[in-house]
Amino acid sequence: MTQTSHEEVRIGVYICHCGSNIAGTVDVAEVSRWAGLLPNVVASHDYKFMCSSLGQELIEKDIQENGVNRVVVASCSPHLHEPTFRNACARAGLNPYLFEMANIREQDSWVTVDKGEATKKAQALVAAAVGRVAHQQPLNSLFVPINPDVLVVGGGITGIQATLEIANSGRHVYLIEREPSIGGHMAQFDKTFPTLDCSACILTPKMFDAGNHKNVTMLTWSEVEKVEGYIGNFTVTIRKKARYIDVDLCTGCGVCQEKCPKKVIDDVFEAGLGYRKAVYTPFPQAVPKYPVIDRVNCTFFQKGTCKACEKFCPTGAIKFDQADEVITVTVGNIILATGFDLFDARKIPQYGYGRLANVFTSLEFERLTNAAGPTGGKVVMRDGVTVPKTVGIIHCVGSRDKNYNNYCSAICCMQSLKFAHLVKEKTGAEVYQFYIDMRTPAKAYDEFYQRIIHEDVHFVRGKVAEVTDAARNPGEEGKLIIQVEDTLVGKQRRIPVDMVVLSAGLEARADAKEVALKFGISCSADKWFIEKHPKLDPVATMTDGVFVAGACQGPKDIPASVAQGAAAAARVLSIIGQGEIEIEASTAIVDELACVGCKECITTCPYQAIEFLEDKQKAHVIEALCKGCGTCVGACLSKSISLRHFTDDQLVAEMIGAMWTMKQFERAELEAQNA
Amino acid sequence: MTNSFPDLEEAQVILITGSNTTEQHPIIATRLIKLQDKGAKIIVIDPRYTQIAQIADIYLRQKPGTDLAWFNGLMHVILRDNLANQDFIKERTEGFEELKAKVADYTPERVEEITGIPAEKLVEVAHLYAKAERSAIFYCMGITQHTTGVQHVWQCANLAMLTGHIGRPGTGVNPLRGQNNVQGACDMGGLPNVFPAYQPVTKDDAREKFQQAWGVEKLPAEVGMTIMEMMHGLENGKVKAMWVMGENPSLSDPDINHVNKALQAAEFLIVQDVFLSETAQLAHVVLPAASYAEKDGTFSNTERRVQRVRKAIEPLYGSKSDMEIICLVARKMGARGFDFETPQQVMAEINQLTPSYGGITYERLEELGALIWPCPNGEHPGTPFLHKDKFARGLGLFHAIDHQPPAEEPDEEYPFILTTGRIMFHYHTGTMTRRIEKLDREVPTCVIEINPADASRIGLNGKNKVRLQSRRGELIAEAKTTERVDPGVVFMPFHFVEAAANILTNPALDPVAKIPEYKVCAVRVELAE
Amino acid sequence: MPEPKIIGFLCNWCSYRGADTAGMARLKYPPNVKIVRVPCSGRVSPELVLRTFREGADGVMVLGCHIGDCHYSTGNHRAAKRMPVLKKVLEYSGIDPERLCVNWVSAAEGERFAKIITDFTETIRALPPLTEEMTWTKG
Amino acid sequence: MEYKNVLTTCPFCGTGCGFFLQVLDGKIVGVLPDKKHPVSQGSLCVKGWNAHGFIYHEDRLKSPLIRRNGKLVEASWDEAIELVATRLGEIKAKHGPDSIALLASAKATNEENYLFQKFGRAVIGTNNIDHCARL
Amino acid sequence: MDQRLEALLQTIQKVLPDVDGIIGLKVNAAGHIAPHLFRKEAPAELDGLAIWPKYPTPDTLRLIQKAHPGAKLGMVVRGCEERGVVEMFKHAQVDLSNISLIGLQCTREEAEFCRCAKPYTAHAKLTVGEPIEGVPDPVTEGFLAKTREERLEYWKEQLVRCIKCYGCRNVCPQCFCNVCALEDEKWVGTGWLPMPLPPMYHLVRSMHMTAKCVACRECEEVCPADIPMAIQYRLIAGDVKEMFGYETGVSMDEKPPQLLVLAEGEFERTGLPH
Repeated sequence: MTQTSHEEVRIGVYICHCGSNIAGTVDVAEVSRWAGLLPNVVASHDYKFMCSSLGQELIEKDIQENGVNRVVVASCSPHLHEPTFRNACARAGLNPYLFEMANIREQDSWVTVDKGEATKKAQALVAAAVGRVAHQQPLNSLFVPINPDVLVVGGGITGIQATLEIANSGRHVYLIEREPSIGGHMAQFDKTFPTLDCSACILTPKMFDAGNHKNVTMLTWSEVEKVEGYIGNFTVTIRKKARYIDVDLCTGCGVCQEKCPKKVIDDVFEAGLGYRKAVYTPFPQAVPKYPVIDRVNCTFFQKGTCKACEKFCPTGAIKFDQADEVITVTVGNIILATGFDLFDARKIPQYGYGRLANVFTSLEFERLTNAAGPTGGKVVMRDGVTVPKTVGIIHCVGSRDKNYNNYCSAICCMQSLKFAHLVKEKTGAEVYQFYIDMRTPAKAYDEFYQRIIHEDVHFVRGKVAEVTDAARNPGEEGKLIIQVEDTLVGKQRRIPVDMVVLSAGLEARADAKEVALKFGISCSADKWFIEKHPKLDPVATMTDGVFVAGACQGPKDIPASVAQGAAAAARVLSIIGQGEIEIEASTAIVDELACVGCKECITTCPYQAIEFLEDKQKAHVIEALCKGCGTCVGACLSKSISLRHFTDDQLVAEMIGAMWTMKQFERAELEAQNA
Repeated sequence: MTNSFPDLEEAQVILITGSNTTEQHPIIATRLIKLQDKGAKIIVIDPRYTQIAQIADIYLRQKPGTDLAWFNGLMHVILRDNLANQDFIKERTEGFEELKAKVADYTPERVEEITGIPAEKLVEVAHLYAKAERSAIFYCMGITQHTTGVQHVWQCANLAMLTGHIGRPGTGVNPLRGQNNVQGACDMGGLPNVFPAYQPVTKDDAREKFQQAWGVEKLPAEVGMTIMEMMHGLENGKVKAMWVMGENPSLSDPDINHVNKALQAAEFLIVQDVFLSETAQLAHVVLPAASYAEKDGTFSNTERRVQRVRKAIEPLYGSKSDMEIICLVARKMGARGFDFETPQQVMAEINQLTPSYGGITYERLEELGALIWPCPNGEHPGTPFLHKDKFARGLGLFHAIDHQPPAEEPDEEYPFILTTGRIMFHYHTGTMTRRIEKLDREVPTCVIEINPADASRIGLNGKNKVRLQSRRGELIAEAKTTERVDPGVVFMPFHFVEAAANILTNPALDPVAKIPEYKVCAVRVELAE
Repeated sequence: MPEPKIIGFLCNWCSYRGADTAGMARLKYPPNVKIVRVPCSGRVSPELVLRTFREGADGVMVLGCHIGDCHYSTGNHRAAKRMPVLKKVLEYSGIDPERLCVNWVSAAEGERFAKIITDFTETIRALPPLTEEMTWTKG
Repeated sequence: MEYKNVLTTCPFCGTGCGFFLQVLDGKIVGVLPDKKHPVSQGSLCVKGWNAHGFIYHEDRLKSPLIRRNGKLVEASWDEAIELVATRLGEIKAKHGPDSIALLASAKATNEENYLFQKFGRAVIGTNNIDHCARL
Repeated sequence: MDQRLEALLQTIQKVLPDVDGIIGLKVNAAGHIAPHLFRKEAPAELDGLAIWPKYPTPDTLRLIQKAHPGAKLGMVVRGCEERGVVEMFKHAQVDLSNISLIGLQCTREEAEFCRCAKPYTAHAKLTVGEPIEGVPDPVTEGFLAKTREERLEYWKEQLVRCIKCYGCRNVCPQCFCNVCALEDEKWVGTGWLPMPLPPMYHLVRSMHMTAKCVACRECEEVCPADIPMAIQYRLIAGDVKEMFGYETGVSMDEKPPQLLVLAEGEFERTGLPH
């Protein structure tokens, strides 16, 4: 790699004491002295706290007054202070990419016992950084203009929140939802913990706002097919599935649903407990108000006759010949709020769901207690009439269980407590809570827990082994028996109940991986979308311009989801506000003279960031798409593609610096032994 | 070479000396190495521990310039231990008694003192070479480029004759010719003393034959000048004009400061070459020549194998083949006998006048691929090995030779011995190979070799620059430390104009062959910065 | 016996942070491994590993994110495909494939990191120095 | 569209390896070793493999050069040949044939070397002919 | 004339009218054989048609196509050459849309010379000769029986002879890079013989042959030092097949596995720790 400028390399090296964090183990003065002898090093200092303003000034002064044009700071992890020192360099007029850091705290002084060894390791790491920095090149960031329109994927509460935040600020939002209506899981709930607000009462106005906002284009019954482009510049292809309803003519009067002769078990919204028609809106408050025709169940589509809906529709809005429509929209940012799936309780056969009639899932229970639900809010057993006298609520079903999901689903404790309260309130039944640990860490949550304790609910700490209807004594006849080890008393217990509610955990959407691939982001092993940083950047992803919010990123309750929706909106608005955005400077670049056009880099790039220039028969990196992972470099046999700031020269020089030092010490030791 | 590759496959012992074979004659080297798989033993005697030395079964390292001594030592042991081939000596040679007397003094111990070769190793080699049924000697410039170069060659012959390892397949004395057609240039009379096929210019019948054939009244009868004499001639005014065809003495000759002065003194210097070589830059007329790929002709390799060169493309950039240029000039000067259209016609004339090439016609080459001379007529199959039943002069003559030191030995002022040579990736003065990207990338510039002990003594740390000085000049080059050379010895390739080894080399000549002592001169080595 | 010289190529997002995590937890491990930070284990070309051996390293580590956790989505998949082949090449060349350690460490796995480093240093300690093995037998 | 292979002999040392020059549309595009060659037996060294590498080099002399006022300047072949013939004739006439020396070439063909020494001996009338066999 | 040669000639004459030329082998001079483009307009050239020794003709195709992208060509291919062409196609180095492959099935003798496991073509529509079964590769099998230490010794014995001619790379039809990593001082030290250990040239080359080597053995044939480097390429090909289910030259559209994400079960087969 040719050096762009032929100016002499003059390196300044700064060894940080970090109080005694480093200096207590590493002989910093010796490292500094020794570094001063390395090739191209013109200044070498050690200082108490390099990250302090005085420490930074040391660097700035050397750059400005002593002609230092490469800087090495040996201190803590670059993840902590690389930006700090890069800024210091920039302030002094040095390109920040001419800076390199040696990590002699986290990776040396804190982990090495022997002081002599720690000093030697520090020397090797400094020599490595010195070797590397000599090969570093100034980099300038690329700026791309931001298309102010935004795509929000998922019309649950998170997506609605994000949509409204952005739309209210005057930016246009495309809100896309694959079900016929927005609302998501929250629309299915009756009450929300810990305040026991009516879910519909707080959600419906927001749905309405989103659906009728002048800055929102709502695309329900639609799915994203393809995403191309990069931050500021995405082109999204969307399939609007045929509703078989002309929405321009439909008034949402509901006559079609009334007249439709075909009843279908509604296992989406009603969790299988209720019915809908073949033409339907999922629930009365649906937004938009237009129904869809369920082609699979529609008699006309299946048998060619019926058309009852068409006959009765007062506006002639039924259109059996409607086809899917594929549209493209261009947006600058994308928020994914695709939510979660409920753990399928059938996977734990010993809990009996699907086999034992009166074992319910949490979602089924939500529908049971919902006044708009199939039982009108009555808590009854599967026969639809019997009110249970005892109810067992089992926590952590499919969560905190190494056989299924290791993680805690975050909402089940509170949800189960809510259920207990509702059962008590509606039936007065005995309620047992079977829990592993009670986790109620948010505002007013523990208070709710305390309240439920005082509502005479039985708490049994222990993982339920089995739910069975095999009675061992007459008292158990006709009951569901919950077999559990009560770890508080250290005893096996069998508790007969009438009804069992399984507080099923949350899981990533079944198609999360495909969706991630579509949007160029990653999934963790349990398929939750990965945020850029779990603490400091929780809604961004590694793909600039693509954000995640709500339960698609990990189990979350409503307040957290709403907060994330708003947070993602804020991030997006901040980007839009910048007008243009700086993208990763460490991107790959193709040496066209060397490139032989074999397309291996194109195949291997995880971001489709490399295109093939047909006219030149060469590969070409779309810088705005490149994330700087360097996978292409690892694949290119002719080394025609390189990654800026992680070039082969730089990495080899770094490695040689460390190896050279180790070999020097080894030789010195050998000579000392021989002498 | 007395022998050719196919028959050399039968060798059981291969003694290589003064040849960095893997780098200078890579394909010969690998052919020899492959014989190891069939059980052959390779012995290498060389001051540098080269790749072939590393591969060898036995490697002996002598001090540069002490070859006469170890040859005598080998022969001493062979005679002492009754390993000589007495029948061969009796029937085929003369001068044996003098030789015997001479080598009597060269006990292995004494040889060890002179050469540094351990006595027991010398004995081992002597036994191995002598006892094998078929042993072959290979040598190259490491043997010849000395003031005692001819004597070295005689020593090779002595050794081969003493043991009868000559005149049969798998034996012989096999010089490896450095350049692609150095054999042919000699065969064709590109020498001051002979016509083609080594017919002496001093012999009346030879001159008459050529006078008649070429249609000239009188051909000169005195031996002409050698290169070094020409250079002196230019300097002292005896030579006024010089025509250089595809050579680059400005870089290849010893003491080039002196050579360049001489060339600059020329009244008229003509250079024809493919590129503007260092010599061409001094010329009065430069004639662009076609490359090997742009012309037809023949090359004779080191085995005396005559092979075709074929035109793949027309001459580029308006260049002309050397043949066409010579003919144009000759015709312009009014000469007859230069009306050739094709090299094939020239070869027909060569067939007539050059007995050893008598049967080497283009028709036969096309049919057979190649012919090894001597090939006197159109039916002759060629001669894969020489000296089968008798030597050219009849009986083989032993030469009794004492060890003599090189012309210039290290002293306090110039404490190192400089030895020069080639490397794998370049050819001669680099005129062509340094313009081949892939070769240039491999070795872009001159790197000298120095022993680590010497390197640390002069304060060399890693790959620094060193200054080399001899009595004739100085230069700066990169240095690499390696055990390949002994302490006190530095090696340097001569391909590179920016650090031209021949600034330093000694123009002292072998009195017979007039070959300069490239392989030994005294230099000083110090840090350049 | 000289101490093993080891270079570790660690991905910036998981394993390098895992090393930081080990540091923050003050876990102790041998100092032999010197870390070179790379953006992703997928960036590590076989040539880079081999050059490190050429430079005299007795062992080379390539540590990345766990499969499925790659911050570049699937960069580490490429490492998981290239590196086993490289281990085979080493094996067929007579170089102990144990000298190349390929493993996965998340940002949270300080302990795992320290254990991998300790174990690998011990593995290499049990082998002769590579430079000793890498000398020509002839001559 | 034409692709052929021309068998020739390597110009880079005395071994005499054989190889094919690959000629595509009248241009040399590469070297292929000759698997049936008695010397090289299908192998080549690095120089042989790259023996075509200098042929199209931009440094190739593009026309005869004549030194005028101390500088080498381009000239026509006619001019150059005329000058060489005239000057050699003059010098021979003035200083005798032995004032002219010729360096033949270990890199040129047999035919060319033969002609060159013939020129020296028959046309100039001198035995001052040598080449760098010794170098 | 040899029967097979006669049959090949007839097949070529059948194809020739429909193409611009046919790539095959020809006696060029003095009985020496090399690749050649037989042109429709010069049918007499076919008198010199030859079939052995083989040459890396996939590279000939690449050279000709680079200069004449649209040319309609026929090409005589053995099994290995066909695999070579297929792999080059996958790496966008040749375009097969205008190419008619004429498969030449190898004889037992030829297959044994190459220690070839697949001495037959699989894609060519026209074929000459009867396909035979693959033959064992005793060299590779013998190597596999060695311990690690013996392997190291073995390669040292072999590689000390390497004269860095780059012949194995030059002749390889799968080596088509403009700039070769083997020529980069950064990876392979330059200018020194024997090349220092570890044998970077051969290590890097072995890596680069992953999922590329078509087992034509041209590299071994041109090696002046007779180094049997195909042993490594062949063993690695076996591993790649085992781990990733990939075989060179088999299918036209399967991408080389090392470029792709892990498929089901592949990670387990790599033997890497979890």
